[in-house]
Amino acid sequence: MKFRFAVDVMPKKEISDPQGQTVERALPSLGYPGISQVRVGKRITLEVEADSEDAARDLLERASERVLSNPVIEEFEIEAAESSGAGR
Amino acid sequence: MKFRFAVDVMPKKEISDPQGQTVERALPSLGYPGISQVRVGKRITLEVEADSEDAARDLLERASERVLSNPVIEEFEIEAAESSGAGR
Amino acid sequence: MVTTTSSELGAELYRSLGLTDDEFARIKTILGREPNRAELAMYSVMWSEHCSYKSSRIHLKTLPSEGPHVLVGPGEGAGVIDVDGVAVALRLESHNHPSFVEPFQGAATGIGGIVRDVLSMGARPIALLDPLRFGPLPAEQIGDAKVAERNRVLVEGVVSGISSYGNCIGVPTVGGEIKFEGTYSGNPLVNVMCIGVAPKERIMKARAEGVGNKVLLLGSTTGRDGIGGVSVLASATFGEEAEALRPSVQVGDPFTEKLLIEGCLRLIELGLVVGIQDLGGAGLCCATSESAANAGTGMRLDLGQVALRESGMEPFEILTSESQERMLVIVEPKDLDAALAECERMGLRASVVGEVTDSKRLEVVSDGEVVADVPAASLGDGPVYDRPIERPSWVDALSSETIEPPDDIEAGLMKLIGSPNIASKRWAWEQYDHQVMLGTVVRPGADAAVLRIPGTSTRIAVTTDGNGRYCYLDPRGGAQHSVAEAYRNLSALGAEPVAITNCLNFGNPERPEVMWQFAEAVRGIGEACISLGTPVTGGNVSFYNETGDVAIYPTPIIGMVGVMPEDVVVPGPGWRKEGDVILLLGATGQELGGSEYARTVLGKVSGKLPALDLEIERAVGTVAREAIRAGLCMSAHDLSEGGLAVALAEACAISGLGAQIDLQSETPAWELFSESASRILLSVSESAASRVLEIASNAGVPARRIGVVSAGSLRGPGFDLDVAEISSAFHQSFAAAMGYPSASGESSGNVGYS
Amino acid sequence: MSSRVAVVVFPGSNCEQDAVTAIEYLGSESEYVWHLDTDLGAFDAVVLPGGFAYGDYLRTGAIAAFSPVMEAVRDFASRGGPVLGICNGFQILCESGLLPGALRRNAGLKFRCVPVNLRVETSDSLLTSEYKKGEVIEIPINHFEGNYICSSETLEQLRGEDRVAFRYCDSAGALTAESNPNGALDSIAGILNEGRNVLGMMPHPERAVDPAVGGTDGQAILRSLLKSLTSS
Ligand SMILES: Nc1ncnc2c1ncn2[C@@H]1O[C@H](COP(=O)(O)OP(=O)(O)O)[C@@H](O)[C@H]1O
Ligand SMILES: [Mg+2]
Repeated sequence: MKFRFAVDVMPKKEISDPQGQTVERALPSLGYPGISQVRVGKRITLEVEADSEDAARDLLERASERVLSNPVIEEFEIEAAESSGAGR
Repeated sequence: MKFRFAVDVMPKKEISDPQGQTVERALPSLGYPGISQVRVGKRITLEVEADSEDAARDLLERASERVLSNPVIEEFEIEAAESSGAGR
Repeated sequence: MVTTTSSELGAELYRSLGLTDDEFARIKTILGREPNRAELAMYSVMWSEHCSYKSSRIHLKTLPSEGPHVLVGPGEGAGVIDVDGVAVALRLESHNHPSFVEPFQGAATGIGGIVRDVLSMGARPIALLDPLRFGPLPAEQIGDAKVAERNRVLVEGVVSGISSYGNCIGVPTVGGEIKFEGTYSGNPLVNVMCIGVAPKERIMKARAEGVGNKVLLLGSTTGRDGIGGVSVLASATFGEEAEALRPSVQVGDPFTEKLLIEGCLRLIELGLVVGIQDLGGAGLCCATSESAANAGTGMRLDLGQVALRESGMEPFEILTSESQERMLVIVEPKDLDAALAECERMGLRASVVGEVTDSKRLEVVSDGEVVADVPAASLGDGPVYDRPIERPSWVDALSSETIEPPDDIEAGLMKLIGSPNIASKRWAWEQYDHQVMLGTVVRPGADAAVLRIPGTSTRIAVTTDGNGRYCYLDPRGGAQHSVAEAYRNLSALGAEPVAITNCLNFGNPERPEVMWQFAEAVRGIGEACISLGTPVTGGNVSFYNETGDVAIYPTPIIGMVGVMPEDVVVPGPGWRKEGDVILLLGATGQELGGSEYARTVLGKVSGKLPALDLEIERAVGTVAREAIRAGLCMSAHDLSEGGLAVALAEACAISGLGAQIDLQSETPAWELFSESASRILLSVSESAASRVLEIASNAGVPARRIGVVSAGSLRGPGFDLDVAEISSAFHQSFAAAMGYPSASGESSGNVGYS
Repeated sequence: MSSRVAVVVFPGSNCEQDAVTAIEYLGSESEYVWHLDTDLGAFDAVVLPGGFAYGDYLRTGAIAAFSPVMEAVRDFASRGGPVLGICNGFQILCESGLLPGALRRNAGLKFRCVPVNLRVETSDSLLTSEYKKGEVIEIPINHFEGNYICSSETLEQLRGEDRVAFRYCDSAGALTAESNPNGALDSIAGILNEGRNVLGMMPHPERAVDPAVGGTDGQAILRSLLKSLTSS
């Protein structure tokens, strides 16, 4: 069976995010004031073939830790894809 | 008031995603078989200062359309942040 | 008044900060009281090995640092030499440990740091070089496959990090090295070098002159970066929360770096800058105390004015934070508005964080309270140690081993030319913008890079070299060889070497054996630099490079700069024309100790180093220079790792032409693989050959004809190899070993981190 | 009075000096225009140089496309003035809608700094008039995001209206997969706008002007631009 997921990979809280900071500093002059705490990460959508959703999630958990994210500077979260529409 | 959101920006369905394909090709040899349809996009988390959630969402909608995504190649979706924990 | 309760500063606390009992006693004497937490943090970082050079200082003092070209010697942000009336700044530094923890960001922030060093001299950065050392790649099948895969990921990350940061700030990466040895698996070396230029009269120093002048902090906000070493000081209330907020890794922000470069140079150009200093190790604490001490002034610093990235930061954190992309600039009060306005226009964050005083003290206030008050000079005036030295006995055992050349010359040569150590590093340098600024006359892939110096009719040639294997077998001789190789690389382009900088990568200096290696290597560098006329303009020491308690090979890296008139046509390492005569300058002995052949083919790191006579090295270089400058050479290539065999094969691979070699020797395998020093390979037109031989003989340099350039194959006694075969091994092996089978870097690609 | 070329500088641009140097090498003058300026009235041509405006953060060219100067560039272009976008400049032109399509990450997922062969696809424009159609030239690329993409309708339009200016090719002029350095759609290296006065291209012509540092094949682009000024 196939299960759809999205993996959100974000810079860890304590790690600075120059990209997010730059976007944040630029937005007001582009006409979008009042936006703060901007952080830019990755979103990866995919399908996992497995016998059960638990097995699929388990595999994905390991893949996220080793391949899809860099645990030194990023943290990730796995969502079952139904909760998201983008990129399907 | 401040409202937290996440903007998911993904490559459009009809557009190929070389990064996603490379990840997909690499995964089996790294010990993670059965993962397909990999697509890599961006996730941007942020806070919007506005009088109401609707106003906040409205501003963000416009910023996403014009700045945070490129409509030629990407599509986006806005989530109220409660549905996500990463990167807070 | 600073208040302290002595009870909170037990011996356990200062020891855990790395301070000895004696050092702590000295701090108390300096202050006439107990230091408080912030002060303790300041002394502990400023008196650390990294900032104080306490173990290396007495040795470094012996290096020759004067010469006709030297404008600024050791001790400033970078050395500065005079090139045809323009100031050229140079500096080489390590970022080994951060790159091991996070290769991409570690290497990226390494570039950021070295660029700011050069910027702190008022110079515009114009070139980067990246001497790198890693453990073996999977393709070499030396050692553990898992470790090899981790090595590959490290190379991938470091190269990407340099590419990402260097390209973004618009400074070309024009040279470097990538070498592999087992010793670096647990401790790779990521050294980076930066060259900058400035009008001579605009060279800046880190001096906070002028009582009443304003202290400006430019660039990024200050966060809890790089304060791991003093984190035990976090007060209990903040303790846990702060721990969670303390990043283990710093993320580079090349965009802000670019703004800093343009902003600082603009302020200097407008004449608004009295003094300037980069924020590196020990952050604000170091930059403020050093620039005050250098000028004999004092400084009052208000932490409340420092733009912070996070809330709740304690004074000691703000003072010692090593957040990247920040510079300190001293301006006169009358220029303050102009300076701030210019920063604003350029989009560069700037805040006034203090004022120059006449107190000779660094006074730090926060929320209106004095949180630290120390004599400014005392922070930089740390302890100096003459650490015990002991020559290890294994050195003799290793050097008494003998190495024999191969029976099968072809197999030996193909193995060498296709090994990641020797093969072309194109896969890496194609990821670097090596052209921006339109000054790169000779690009990566030759023996050195050649750059224009705007506003002059002179060019500079730059190279980095280091041979850890040689230094392991004989640190003094190996260090001399490293300087000599750099000298040879520049000579092979027709350049006159004028100065060096260095980065000394060693193990734990508290071990007498490591200290012996260090002292010997410094001695060797000094001797070589005196003989070759290349004074030492500065350097950097990286100790504690160990895996478990095994030190890496002692690895001094030499960055050397040479000069040449712009009308010199650089011949390059590849053959040019069939029928040209191939000449070898220098004598060849039977010397395979420590050689590339011994390591890569035999798996041995042992034997006696090749002899090195520095006077001969200089003479050989002079002959090559003279012949090149007279326009007599079609190609020129120095001999180093892999000896004549590798030099010939490279000349073929680079040009696509072959060679017919006649060594007139009973022992061709020795001739080919021996790594005898002081040799340069030339090809010249038939008509020029006798003149070049005459130049050599006038200089007393042995030189002989060893063959002619031909088409199709590299042929000689015991070998006949297709140039296409040599070429594909040379050009594709490194990319293939990195997991990119086609040389273009275009293939499947690799992902993954661990 | 000699005509003047504006070289627009965004925070993070890094090839602006190279553009000025190359133009000077060809005997003309240019002047920097800061991204906050809104008046291009004094200029006869505009160059958007390469580099990393805003560090390429978020997306290449994304933030720069909203700089105040871009409104002036839009005006300038709509009045028929010649505009050349090189590398990051091309990306900014696409992001701001002055040229169609977008530039994505190279297919090989690596930054590439290499010389490439280009086939000149049209000499019918202010900015390519000094080339012969079909000519093969060598100019370096230097980018991570040069993989051109657009909708199939746009592609039809670009082809139908002769608006593809350069394609990546091999040394004989053939369009092969190996000679496409970044996976660009239809091997597209540079395109023109409808008015044929705005050219965006990934390769760096300013790096192929001075023979001492990279050949001379890029000269004709800058010469076309400079010629369009004196003839208008
Ligand atoms: N990491 C690197 N970055 C940039 N250029 C490199 C790198 N590694 C090698 N090169 C290029 O390849 C050339 C040859 O390298 P190498 O064989 O190590 O030099 P050497 O002539 O000192 O033996 C260098 O001069 C340099 O131009
Ligand atoms: Mg060499």
